[in-house]
Amino acid sequence: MNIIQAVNDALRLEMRRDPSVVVLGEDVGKFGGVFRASQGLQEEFGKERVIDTPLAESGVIGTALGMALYGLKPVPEIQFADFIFPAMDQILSEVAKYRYRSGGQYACPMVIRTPYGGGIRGGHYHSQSPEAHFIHTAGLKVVVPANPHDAKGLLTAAIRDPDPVLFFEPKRMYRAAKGEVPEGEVVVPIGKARVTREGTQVTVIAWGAMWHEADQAVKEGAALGIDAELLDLRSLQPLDIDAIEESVRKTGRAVVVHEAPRTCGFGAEIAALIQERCFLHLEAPVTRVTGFDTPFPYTLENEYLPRAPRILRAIREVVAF
Amino acid sequence: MNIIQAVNDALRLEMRRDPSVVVLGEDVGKFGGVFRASQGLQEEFGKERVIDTPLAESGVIGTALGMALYGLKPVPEIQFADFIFPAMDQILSEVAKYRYRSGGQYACPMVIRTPYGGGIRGGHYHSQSPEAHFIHTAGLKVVVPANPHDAKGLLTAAIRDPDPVLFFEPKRMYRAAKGEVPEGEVVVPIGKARVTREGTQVTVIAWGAMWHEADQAVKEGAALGIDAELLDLRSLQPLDIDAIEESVRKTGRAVVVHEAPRTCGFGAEIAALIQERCFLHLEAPVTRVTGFDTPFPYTLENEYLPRAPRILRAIREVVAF
Amino acid sequence: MRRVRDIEEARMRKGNLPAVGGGEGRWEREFPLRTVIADDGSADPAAVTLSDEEAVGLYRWMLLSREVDERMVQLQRQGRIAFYIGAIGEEATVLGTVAGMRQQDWLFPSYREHAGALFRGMPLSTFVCDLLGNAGDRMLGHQMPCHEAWAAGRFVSISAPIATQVPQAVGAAWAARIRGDDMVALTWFGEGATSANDFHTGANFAGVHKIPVVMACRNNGWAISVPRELQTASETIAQKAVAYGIHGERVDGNDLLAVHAATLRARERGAAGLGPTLLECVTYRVEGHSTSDDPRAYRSAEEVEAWRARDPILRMGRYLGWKRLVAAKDTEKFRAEAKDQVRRAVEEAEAFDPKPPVETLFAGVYAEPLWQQREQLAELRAAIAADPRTASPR
Amino acid sequence: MRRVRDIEEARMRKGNLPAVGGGEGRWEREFPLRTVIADDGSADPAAVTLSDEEAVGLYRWMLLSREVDERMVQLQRQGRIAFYIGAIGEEATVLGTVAGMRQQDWLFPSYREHAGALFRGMPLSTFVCDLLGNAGDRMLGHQMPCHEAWAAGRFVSISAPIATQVPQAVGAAWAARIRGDDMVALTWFGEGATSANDFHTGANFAGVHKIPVVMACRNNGWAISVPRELQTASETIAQKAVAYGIHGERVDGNDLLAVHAATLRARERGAAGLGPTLLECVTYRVEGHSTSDDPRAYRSAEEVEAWRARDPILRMGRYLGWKRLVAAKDTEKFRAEAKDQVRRAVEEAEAFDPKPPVETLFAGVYAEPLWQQREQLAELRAAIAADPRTASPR
Ligand SMILES: Cc1ncc(C[n+]2csc(CCOP(=O)(O)OP(=O)(O)O)c2C)c(N)n1
Ligand SMILES: Cc1ncc(C[n+]2csc(CCOP(=O)(O)OP(=O)(O)O)c2C)c(N)n1
Ligand SMILES: [Mg+2]
Ligand SMILES: [Mg+2]
Repeated sequence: MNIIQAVNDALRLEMRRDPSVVVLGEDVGKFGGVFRASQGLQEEFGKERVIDTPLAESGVIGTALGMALYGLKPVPEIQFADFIFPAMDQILSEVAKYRYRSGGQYACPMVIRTPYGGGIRGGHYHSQSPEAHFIHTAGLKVVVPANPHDAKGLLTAAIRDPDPVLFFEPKRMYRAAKGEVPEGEVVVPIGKARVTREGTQVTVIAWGAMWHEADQAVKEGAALGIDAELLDLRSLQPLDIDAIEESVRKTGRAVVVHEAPRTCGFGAEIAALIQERCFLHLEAPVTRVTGFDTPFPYTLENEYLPRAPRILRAIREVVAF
Repeated sequence: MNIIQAVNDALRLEMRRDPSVVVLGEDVGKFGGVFRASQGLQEEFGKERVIDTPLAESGVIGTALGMALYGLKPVPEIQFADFIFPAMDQILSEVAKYRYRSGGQYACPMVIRTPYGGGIRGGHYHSQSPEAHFIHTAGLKVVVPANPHDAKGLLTAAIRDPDPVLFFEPKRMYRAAKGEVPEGEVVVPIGKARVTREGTQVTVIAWGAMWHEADQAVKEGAALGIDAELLDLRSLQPLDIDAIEESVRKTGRAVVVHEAPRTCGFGAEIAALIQERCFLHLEAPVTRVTGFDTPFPYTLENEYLPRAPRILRAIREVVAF
Repeated sequence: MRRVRDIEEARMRKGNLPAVGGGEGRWEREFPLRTVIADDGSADPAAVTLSDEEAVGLYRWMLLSREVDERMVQLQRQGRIAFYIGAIGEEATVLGTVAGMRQQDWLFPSYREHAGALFRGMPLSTFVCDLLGNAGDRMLGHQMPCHEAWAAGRFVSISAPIATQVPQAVGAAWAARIRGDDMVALTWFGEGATSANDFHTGANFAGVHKIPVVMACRNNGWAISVPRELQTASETIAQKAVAYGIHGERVDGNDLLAVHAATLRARERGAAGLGPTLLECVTYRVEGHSTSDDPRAYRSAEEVEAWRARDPILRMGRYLGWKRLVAAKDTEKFRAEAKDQVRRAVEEAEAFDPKPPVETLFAGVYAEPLWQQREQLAELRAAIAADPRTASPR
Repeated sequence: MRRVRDIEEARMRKGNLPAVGGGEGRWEREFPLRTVIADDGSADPAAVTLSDEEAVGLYRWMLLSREVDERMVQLQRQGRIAFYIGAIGEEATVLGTVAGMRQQDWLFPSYREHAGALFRGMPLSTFVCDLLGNAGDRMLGHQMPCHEAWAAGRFVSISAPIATQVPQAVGAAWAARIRGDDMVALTWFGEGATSANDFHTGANFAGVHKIPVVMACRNNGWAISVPRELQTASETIAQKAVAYGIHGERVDGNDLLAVHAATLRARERGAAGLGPTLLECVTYRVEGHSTSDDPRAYRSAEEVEAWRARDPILRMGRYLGWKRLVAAKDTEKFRAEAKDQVRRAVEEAEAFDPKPPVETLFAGVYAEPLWQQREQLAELRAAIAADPRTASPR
């Protein structure tokens, strides 16, 4: 099963299990979504639960919010993460703050699914990774699966979560990442990182599509005799700070990888946290391997993305520090 | 002169100097803005250069962008920084990327002025500090004055800048911060921090309204025998990294202060940079004193804001580390 | 240049009075301003949708609303609350609409419809606690004054960003339809809000999917300092319905009976599966935008005075007089009772601690606090313990 | 439920054909579909706004546009370009509008109006370089294919987010008026874009301030897989003008003469200070949304075939035949010439290096790079030097 199938599977199972789950967005209905994540759902659940909306992300999220208040569990899709900005006011000012501002009288849990990231020759409007905006906004959770199993399990958990969740799907891996996924219910709890390789010399922290690059770099590093530990964060908010601290206390070194531009990206937060909490254990600066501080480019996207060679380079520098 | 007068003065002088400067936004015309920053400008420059727009921030920024393409220098006002989110798509997807995406064929310099920050009993829709979103977006500059002199000088520089600038005005200090400001042209170059107190034991980094809190904390610290250096960043993007490095190399310690929530705030970036670039000089973790990870509250805003007592506490802890 | 001048001249000519009984323009004729109460207080019985008892009841609600607004502005002047924004002059619009809905219907307010929350059972003292942001505040001191929520009355949470409630109302009504419930949502917004993104998407989504929602626009002539003519070039707000293929109506917003009847019609259309209604209620913001505003800086006293003469409470009083249901001395009595009610509510509310406890600062960010909120609460408690100034103004 | 079914039935009944000569609905009558070229190719000379020479010239432009689109789709299938999005079936709308504007007028495209860029002088090979994102790309490889800009022709930068160009066009036209220039902006967008925030704010701002802008909606029936009936409940797109107090017109978008005449009128109104025009051009997206799309998943072959029969190029050909200006063999010749032109352009474009130099990655983020961009360029150069895989696909 690949990631897109896993997403489809999770949606289908949750919709069967819970009649309050509805899917809405541009092209999600009859067409099943431009990436086909909701394929077949309208046939099975009808047009009132799998809704083709007009072209307005603010409307998609705004109506989803109203549905959530009334007790449905909406799973709106934003066609590309790059197109989430027209909905920023509804997400940051409304969805994130509804429970807080009403003193807990209301809540609007929903799962905003959206494909993110580069490597598909999409240029800067089909490749961005805007997670930092949402991590910076208290009241939202932010989840990014790297493989089909986690895509299914985390999406299921997100749909059952009492808080609004931004669910970023690594579109480059939609069909490229394949793996065994159990039939039936799979739940991966939100907030737990996954140690995908144990090691002693350096902690590499990644998520989503970049976990695959980091994995390759770590393997190449192993061939060079570097014993790295690799974490797939899976959930960026809540962050599994215990897993990070435990690992860095052991290794004394950390490399953080993400696609978004470096400045004020989530890597900055992770670096800040590590040096705050593991200061006396650090033997080298926490190092960021990230997208550059430019809009996402078209032709030179391989150069732009923090792929295995650059990650490996950083690992070697940090270990040699 | 106070900050609001300084802003008004800079606008007026630049409008006199350069006929392409126009001001637009909600209530900015006849009324002169809800904080009166544009008071008297419509009388002097007429309704085609000081424009009351309909109620739509996306429209304000979108039309400003078109004006900029055609060669005007628009200075749109967003009434409160909290209301900038309906314009996020125009700012992040369009304004920030126009030069880049057209291969330099077009540019859309403009100055987006907006009052930010808490301490005025405004609750979470009249108190936020959303600077991190814009610092994270390559293509934008971000400037925050702390006093009337810099408000005038930086706004003047921003209006003459070839890039789009977000100009965040500390509304709590609009009338509270007073100071001598020369008549006539004042230009404070963007990108230079100001060392407002020299010291040897710890570097305190702040901007805008929080500079005043930091200043108080540093003074109280001095009375306790702590010799702190205080930086007013003034420009967050471009960041005066040289000034920060130089200071932290000397003091070996840093405290960063901002109003925005901690997680993924600009303090994270500064902490990440300092530990990356001054690792071997650091004698304590870079410490953040910030707003908490909640929406901005109403009643308990004094508790929420990183005011002098909390800053002083952090300074003492860092120095004692 | 020319254009702006034209607008101002037109404005001066018309003094922003709604053209009662049909104006000059085509769209004013297509969307005629509907009234029920004539100037002399008479009304065609066939057009009246309220029983005598209901009419008197709503008159008393209008008086209470006015009393609350006036008293709260006083409290603000005295420094006892920090901010207030009310509905003086717009009582018929607010109460006529809410009274036209059924108990099960959800309400999506902007920020002037406090009478709607009270009408739906929010205790007045609880409302005052919200204004004080004190330990009795149902919002836990999280929001500024006048941003209340009252879930028991299906009155959702007020927020400041303009028009965000419109698609939310559509979503709730849509959810109700999916559930098979007889629920029509009512949402209020100003004419300024019709320029905002969310008015557009809300109306459009509701139109396509025939969502049962009453979109009530309080066209009160001003958006802070911006006159209606600088807000949109459309002759009426109601005609904006045309863009969305939905039903539009224009009603005299100072005529409670007209507003009520129009709301009933709109609710019925929604419940019958005929989709949303854009209901323009033409009224006027007689006072400043809020206690932070000084309207003398941007509009003439004459304009305001002309509208004061059209006070919706006087209008309703004339109707009740014509019907011999209420005499002048009854009104005096009602007013005195309202005053008393408000006085008691303020007293009750002010008895609470002025601040909610410090842990409320972190309550409700998430269903359960994350480690950040837990750590930060501990951090704050320690800081306050070390230096009490942490929790007090300078 | 019922509603969605109704829509589908209506759709099947009408097959998404515009009701030529006025449909059943009220708004279709109020905004009649204007045509100039009759089915037999004849036209009322009084309604024709193009000289014979211009008419033939634009016919050739349409043929070139079609040839470019067809050839680029081929190149995409061959893997020589990564993506393409064209205007097959919409040539009369694109070229009729751009030809109706003056040289000094600015163009604010969505993403199908490449013929507009070419018409304004962008060399075809430069356009192909943009598709290739190579060293000859005027956009420095920064944008994906079909997101060109051509400043020399006042054709601004295409972006993907829907409708953002609408208020931008309004701003530019506003700036021109402030400067005292005779410039009317033209902006294109799809009918799907009318649901977006920025259509709303653009139209509203332009209405209030009477900005000289032509808002040309290519109503091509579909927004990717979403049919026009699920986009908005309004009968026509033109009627949306009513909401903004602006002028609206509806024209057969497959009739180049009708589109051209309407554009001239709209430009004139703008220049005369009468404000914006919303010009609905009823046309059809005959092919998939883009090379990434497979429309068979969501629409019927019959619907598409009905529209193929209404091809705007055939239509214009019939007019030119009726006028005896162009015979079948002329068309063949024009087509061959266009083919040749495209072939040469592709050749020229493919001669450039496939990648722009690495420093272009950082060019144009700011007027001058900040220290971050300078450092990151150095970092990247060093990384490539150390491991060339840094700059190549896996
Ligand atoms: C998005 C946003 N922009 C600006 C504001 C500031 N603001 C508050 S009320 C208001 C005017 C609203 O006018 P209208 O919609 O007519 O409602 P009224 O106050 O007249 O009832 C403005 C501009 C805001 N609250 N939200
Ligand atoms: C803000 C935003 N949301 C979604 C998309 C994805 N998208 C690209 S084109 C399109 C449909 C546009 O339809 P329409 O406006 O009718 O134009 P057409 O393609 O038919 O010419 C969509 C949804 C986008 N580009 N931008
Ligand atoms: Mg108003
Ligand atoms: Mg379309």
